[in-house]
Amino acid sequence: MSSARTEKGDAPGGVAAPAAQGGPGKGGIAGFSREELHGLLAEMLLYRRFEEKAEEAYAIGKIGGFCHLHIGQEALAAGAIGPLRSDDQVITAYREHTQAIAKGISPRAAMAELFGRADGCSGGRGGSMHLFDPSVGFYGGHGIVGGQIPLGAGLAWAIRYRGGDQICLCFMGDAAVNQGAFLESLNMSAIWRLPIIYVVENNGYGMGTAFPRVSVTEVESRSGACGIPAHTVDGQDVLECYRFFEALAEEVRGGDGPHFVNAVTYRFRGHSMSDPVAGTYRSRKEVESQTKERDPISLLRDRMFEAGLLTPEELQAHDNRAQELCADAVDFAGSSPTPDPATLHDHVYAEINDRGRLFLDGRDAERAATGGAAR
Amino acid sequence: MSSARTEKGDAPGGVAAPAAQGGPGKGGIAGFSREELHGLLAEMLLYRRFEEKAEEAYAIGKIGGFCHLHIGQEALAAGAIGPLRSDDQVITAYREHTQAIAKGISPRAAMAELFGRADGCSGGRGGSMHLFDPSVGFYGGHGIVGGQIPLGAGLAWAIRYRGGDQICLCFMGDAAVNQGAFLESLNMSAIWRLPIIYVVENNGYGMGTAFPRVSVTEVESRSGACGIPAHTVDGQDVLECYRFFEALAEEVRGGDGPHFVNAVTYRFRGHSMSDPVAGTYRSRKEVESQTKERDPISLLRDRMFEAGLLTPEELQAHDNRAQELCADAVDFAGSSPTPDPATLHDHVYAEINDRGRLFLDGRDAERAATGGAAR
Amino acid sequence: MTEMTYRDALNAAMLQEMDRDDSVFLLGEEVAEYDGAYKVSRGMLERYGERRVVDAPISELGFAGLCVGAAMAGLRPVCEFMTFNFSFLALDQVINSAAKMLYMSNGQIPVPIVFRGPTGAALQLSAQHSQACEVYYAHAPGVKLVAPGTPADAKGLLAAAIRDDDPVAVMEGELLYNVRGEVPDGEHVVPLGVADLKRSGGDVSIITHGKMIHVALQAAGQLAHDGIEADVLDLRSLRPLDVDAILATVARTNRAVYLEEGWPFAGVGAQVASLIQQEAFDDLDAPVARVTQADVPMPYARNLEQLAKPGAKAVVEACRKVLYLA
Amino acid sequence: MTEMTYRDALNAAMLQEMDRDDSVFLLGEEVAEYDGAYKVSRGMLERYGERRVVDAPISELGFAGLCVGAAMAGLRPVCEFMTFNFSFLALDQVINSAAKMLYMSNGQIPVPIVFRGPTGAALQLSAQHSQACEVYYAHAPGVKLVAPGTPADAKGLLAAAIRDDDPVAVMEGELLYNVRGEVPDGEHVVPLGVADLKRSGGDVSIITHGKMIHVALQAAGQLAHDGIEADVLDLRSLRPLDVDAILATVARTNRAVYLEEGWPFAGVGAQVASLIQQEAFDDLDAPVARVTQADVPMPYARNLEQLAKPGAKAVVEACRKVLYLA
Ligand SMILES: Cc1ncc(C[n+]2csc(CCOP(=O)(O)OP(=O)(O)O)c2C)c(N)n1
Ligand SMILES: Cc1ncc(C[n+]2csc(CCOP(=O)(O)OP(=O)(O)O)c2C)c(N)n1
Ligand SMILES: [Mg+2]
Ligand SMILES: [Mg+2]
Repeated sequence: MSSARTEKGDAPGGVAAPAAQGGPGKGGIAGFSREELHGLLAEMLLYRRFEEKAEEAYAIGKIGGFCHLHIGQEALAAGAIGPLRSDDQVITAYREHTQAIAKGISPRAAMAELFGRADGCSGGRGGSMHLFDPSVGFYGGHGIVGGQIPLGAGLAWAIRYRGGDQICLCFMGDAAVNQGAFLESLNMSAIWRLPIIYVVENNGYGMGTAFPRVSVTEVESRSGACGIPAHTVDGQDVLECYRFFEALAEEVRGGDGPHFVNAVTYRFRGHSMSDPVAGTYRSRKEVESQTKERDPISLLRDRMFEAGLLTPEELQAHDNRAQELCADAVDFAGSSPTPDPATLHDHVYAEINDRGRLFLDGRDAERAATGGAAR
Repeated sequence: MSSARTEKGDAPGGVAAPAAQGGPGKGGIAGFSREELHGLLAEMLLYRRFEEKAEEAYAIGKIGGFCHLHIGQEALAAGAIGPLRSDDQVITAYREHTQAIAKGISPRAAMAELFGRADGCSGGRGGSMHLFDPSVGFYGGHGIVGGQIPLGAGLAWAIRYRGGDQICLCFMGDAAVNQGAFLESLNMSAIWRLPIIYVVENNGYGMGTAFPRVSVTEVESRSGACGIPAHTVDGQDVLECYRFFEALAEEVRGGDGPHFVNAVTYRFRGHSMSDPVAGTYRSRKEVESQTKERDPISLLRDRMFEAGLLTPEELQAHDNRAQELCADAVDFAGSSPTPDPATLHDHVYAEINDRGRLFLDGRDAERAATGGAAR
Repeated sequence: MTEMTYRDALNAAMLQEMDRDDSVFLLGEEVAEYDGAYKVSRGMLERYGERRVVDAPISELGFAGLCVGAAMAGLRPVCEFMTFNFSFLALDQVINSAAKMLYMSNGQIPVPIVFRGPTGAALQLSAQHSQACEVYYAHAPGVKLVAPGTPADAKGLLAAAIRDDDPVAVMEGELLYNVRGEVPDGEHVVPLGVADLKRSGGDVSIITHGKMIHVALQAAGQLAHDGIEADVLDLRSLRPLDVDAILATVARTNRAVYLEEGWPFAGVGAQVASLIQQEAFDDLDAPVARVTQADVPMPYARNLEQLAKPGAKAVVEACRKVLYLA
Repeated sequence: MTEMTYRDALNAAMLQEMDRDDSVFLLGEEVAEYDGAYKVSRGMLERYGERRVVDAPISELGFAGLCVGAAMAGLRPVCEFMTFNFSFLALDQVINSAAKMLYMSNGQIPVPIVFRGPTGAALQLSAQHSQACEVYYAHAPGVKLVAPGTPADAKGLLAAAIRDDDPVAVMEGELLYNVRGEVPDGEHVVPLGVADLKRSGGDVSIITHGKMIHVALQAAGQLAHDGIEADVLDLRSLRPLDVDAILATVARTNRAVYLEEGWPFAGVGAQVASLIQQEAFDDLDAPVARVTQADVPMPYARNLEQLAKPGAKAVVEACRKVLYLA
């Protein structure tokens, strides 16, 4: 459980998240042991604090461009990615900071990327929307709505091609189900029985557009056309999510073909940092009632309190740890160097041939003139 | 019934197809009067003979490029387009000769287009895949699989925008339901309740690929995801088709929103003139049994024979008439001039501005130099 | 004349045209209830209602195609791409349907559509959101393309584009939306195909389009400090292309620099340089120089992004080079 | 050496690479059971089975994206577009995913994919099926592009493209598939970025790529009757571009004509002309001339189509013009 972080995070320390203990320990909830519950709570707190730090840093101009926060949707990072194996793969859209962390990118590397620094997980080239680290199975971070859906099918294709038993988890927003790429990818996944789980983080809105304004059907009815089984989960209930994805991942790993999950959640902030939290498209009241009643962290916390499995002190300790880790990430990011200007043309191409000009902006010519190799 | 041709065809004569007589006359079949039945038979014979003439002309190089025959699928041209009003609109893919004729383009104008001649319905610029005549409500003839689907939604959009009571009939092949444009268009049609009927001419194959190889679901299950009602009809039974589309058109005209029809049919020839009729992808036996048992023309003919509503002489007369019309079309096409070379740059743009160069191939410069207007 | 933002000028053009012609409508993501992602359509839903100001699902290929279909039926859609970056998804409908329809149908089916939205980079939006898209549209005959750089041109060119019977891409700039300028009151239409000499110098010609005119003017200001007076020719329209204006400035200065936001390979500047050397070979005292984005996907980091974008410094250098002062 | 068709040479390249590397697979419409719409993949299904030779649904965006995803995971897909005309539907995945992935990920995720298929016009296929697509691919950094004109180059360049760790578009010609020529036996790889002087003349340089080399050679033959000896430089690769070879032929002849199948506005010839005038200004005795398709969507009628296509006559005229003989 949450093994991704403790196994693969390279943050100093890392949240204490013991491995799943297989079945309900005494004093647990719904089959989760005390340790497991604490692990999930700590994870979600980390995600929340990370996003809050990003929000702060954005406000003072440390982060630029678009920045889409996952606040309110953390149960899906913890509950859907948590049960995965470290060699499973995740691909997603641009609201991906916490998903990246859940899969094993350290808060440091993630924050440094938001800051556009050399130690960022994409070397500062990608930014908030393009976090990458294939070594932990995190394949981005994509900015074109729906663009990651066929890519996810391709990752799953490669698994099947090699005869592996990994799976691919492909996230998307509710609005992405209206992209043609959705149909095409689901159909191909079905005919080729790819080991992939498509997860819609159904937060009810695509920017300022409520889903029912752009669809007469519900999200869960979208995959049947291609013959892919659909499921709906409460995306605010991390325990439900965890158990559900844990079981589904094993089915898909076992060769059950693609599955489709409608995870009902809510976006607590505006679409991106530049958008209002509420407005003509949704009322402040709606947002307030959601944040009050459907916060995934509060929901778990309260259940743990009620079951006598959490003390205020323990909660504080988890939060302190999360805050420490995020403060550390901000420090790390702030002191990481900006990318070396001399690297501007690096990584446009992997292979630099011996002959011919790859760059038409004069760079190759310049290099040649100054006595360097053709490039 | 078949009113399109008699009202709008500008062929000399035109098939004798009396207007629908509303309800079963005595001696009819399944509610169709004798006249109606003869009209449908004559129409389908015309389509068949037209395609056979095209086949011949292609073989001797009078027609170039790609040429996709509709042979075997004629009941859909007669049965789906026949019931439409002349101001209703039809848009389709590249296998559209007979649909164009059904909607009111004369065999002459269609054949001349296949010949690439100035009197063709697209002036020789379009060819087999791009027949157009908006004056009879025929909007092409499109070569990108699925490309016509959003265009059809747009035609329907314009009807609704203007408060008209026309409808749009949008044909596609079975393979087109795997294009993203399909999902996007159906979804928009559903949310905006557009007056459109999507018809899949489900001939079982996209080129050499049997539908079950590219879909795990049936065609009729594809529209439900967007909330559009699906229907299946026997596309070889022109009477079933006619009654079905007649009724459905009125529902859609009445504001019932979009509908989706899976019309089961069969392609009697190869994908295009350059492809084999059978091969690794389908057996000769399969094709033979289909052409023998499921030919829409034979099926109607035999029912009429059995009901004593058709004599061999009448059949021969219809066929003679069809052959005459098609021979006339070929003559007409053959003697129509090739397009005037001086028109090469015409119709790239509708509006030629007073200033600036629209063409970068030297044409504008040339004109200017030779004293003509800038263009 | 009224001073207003580029954003409001675009809004004014749409109001002007929608008031006079019921067949004009606006469709795109977030254009109605949300007033547009960049607020260009502010107040339009209220003014025209849901029939004419329409929020689309995120289905670029589909809604672009739907708009093309509506235009085939004689309506005049203004199809907004939230940014042109997303219109790669729709390019099949732009090229294969909109651009080719009139020709394939032998003149029977005009497609009076406008595709509009911002193109090119804003600030730190990274590779997928920072691409200049001009070439993908201008390459194909059948499409017209304008790129207004000022509020007045934004109003006048968008109005002209809406009235035009052909598909016109109107490429705006996210970083221009807040730029203010004087805009003619009342009906204002700038004909397509007419370049505008935004600065008259005589020593060297900086030719450009869209938001780069501001960079060009900045460079011209810097050059003036050294006594070099530059022409700044704003093409405004890439198709039709005002070749006369290009040749006129080159005839005067004998030296040209093309500045654009996009990539170099077969960029707009390649076309203009090719054209100048073809038609004004003897006028040229130096090869036409080009200033473009670095030939890399746009990086996120601020320092790399600045380096990748074409700036006034590079333009000054290019001008000095064609003047043999470098 | 064995004489074979261009089609069989492409097939041989795929066999060569699939035999040596299990991570290479072929995916596209009709490539398996049907042996390819143009029979380029004949026999491959039988040889490699369904795992490695895969028929795709008609979902260009989806299957191109799937192939990009597979390449991100380290496989080496050969993604066939039945023709590049259909790849407008897939362009978002080509540009926004394949071309930008390595850069956005800071070098972590190479995309070793090949997109291949015919580009440009065949015979009377009309506007939507007859478009030269080079510019849409070559404009974006992150993509490489080759366009073999002979069977030997088809084998060697496709092999090199498959081995390359970057996205490479291999643009073939439908009308080339039946062309025969000598092809080296055994392993044959032609490095990207190396132009080939297909004819050495010295009086004028005809520079071109892809199937147009045959038109260029025909024109050169006609010119030779009048005692004019032309260099015919086949670029073979547009990215990387063999600038040295371009400059070398221009240095020798002082006159250049760029011939291409595509449209003029910001075509490949615009880039090459812009580059030549930039880097070899003093070598030029005449402006670089360009021969392109007429700036119209491709018409169906045979006579109009012939008129629209660039032919040897236009090339001869352009050569005479740059030699001041016209
Ligand atoms: C193809 C494309 N169109 C439009 C956009 C602009 N855009 C970015 S996010 C977004 C809304 C997406 O909503 P959803 O998929 O529900 O995800 P959420 O933001 O709610 O997580 C839009 C329209 C884009 N990035 N890509
Ligand atoms: C986007 C696109 N991809 C591929 C093609 C090539 N192609 C032409 S027709 C066709 C098969 C279409 O089959 P279907 O939709 O079932 O129609 P049918 O030919 O059976 O009438 C293909 C693959 C094309 N024209 N457009
Ligand atoms: Mg959403
Ligand atoms: Mg079919």
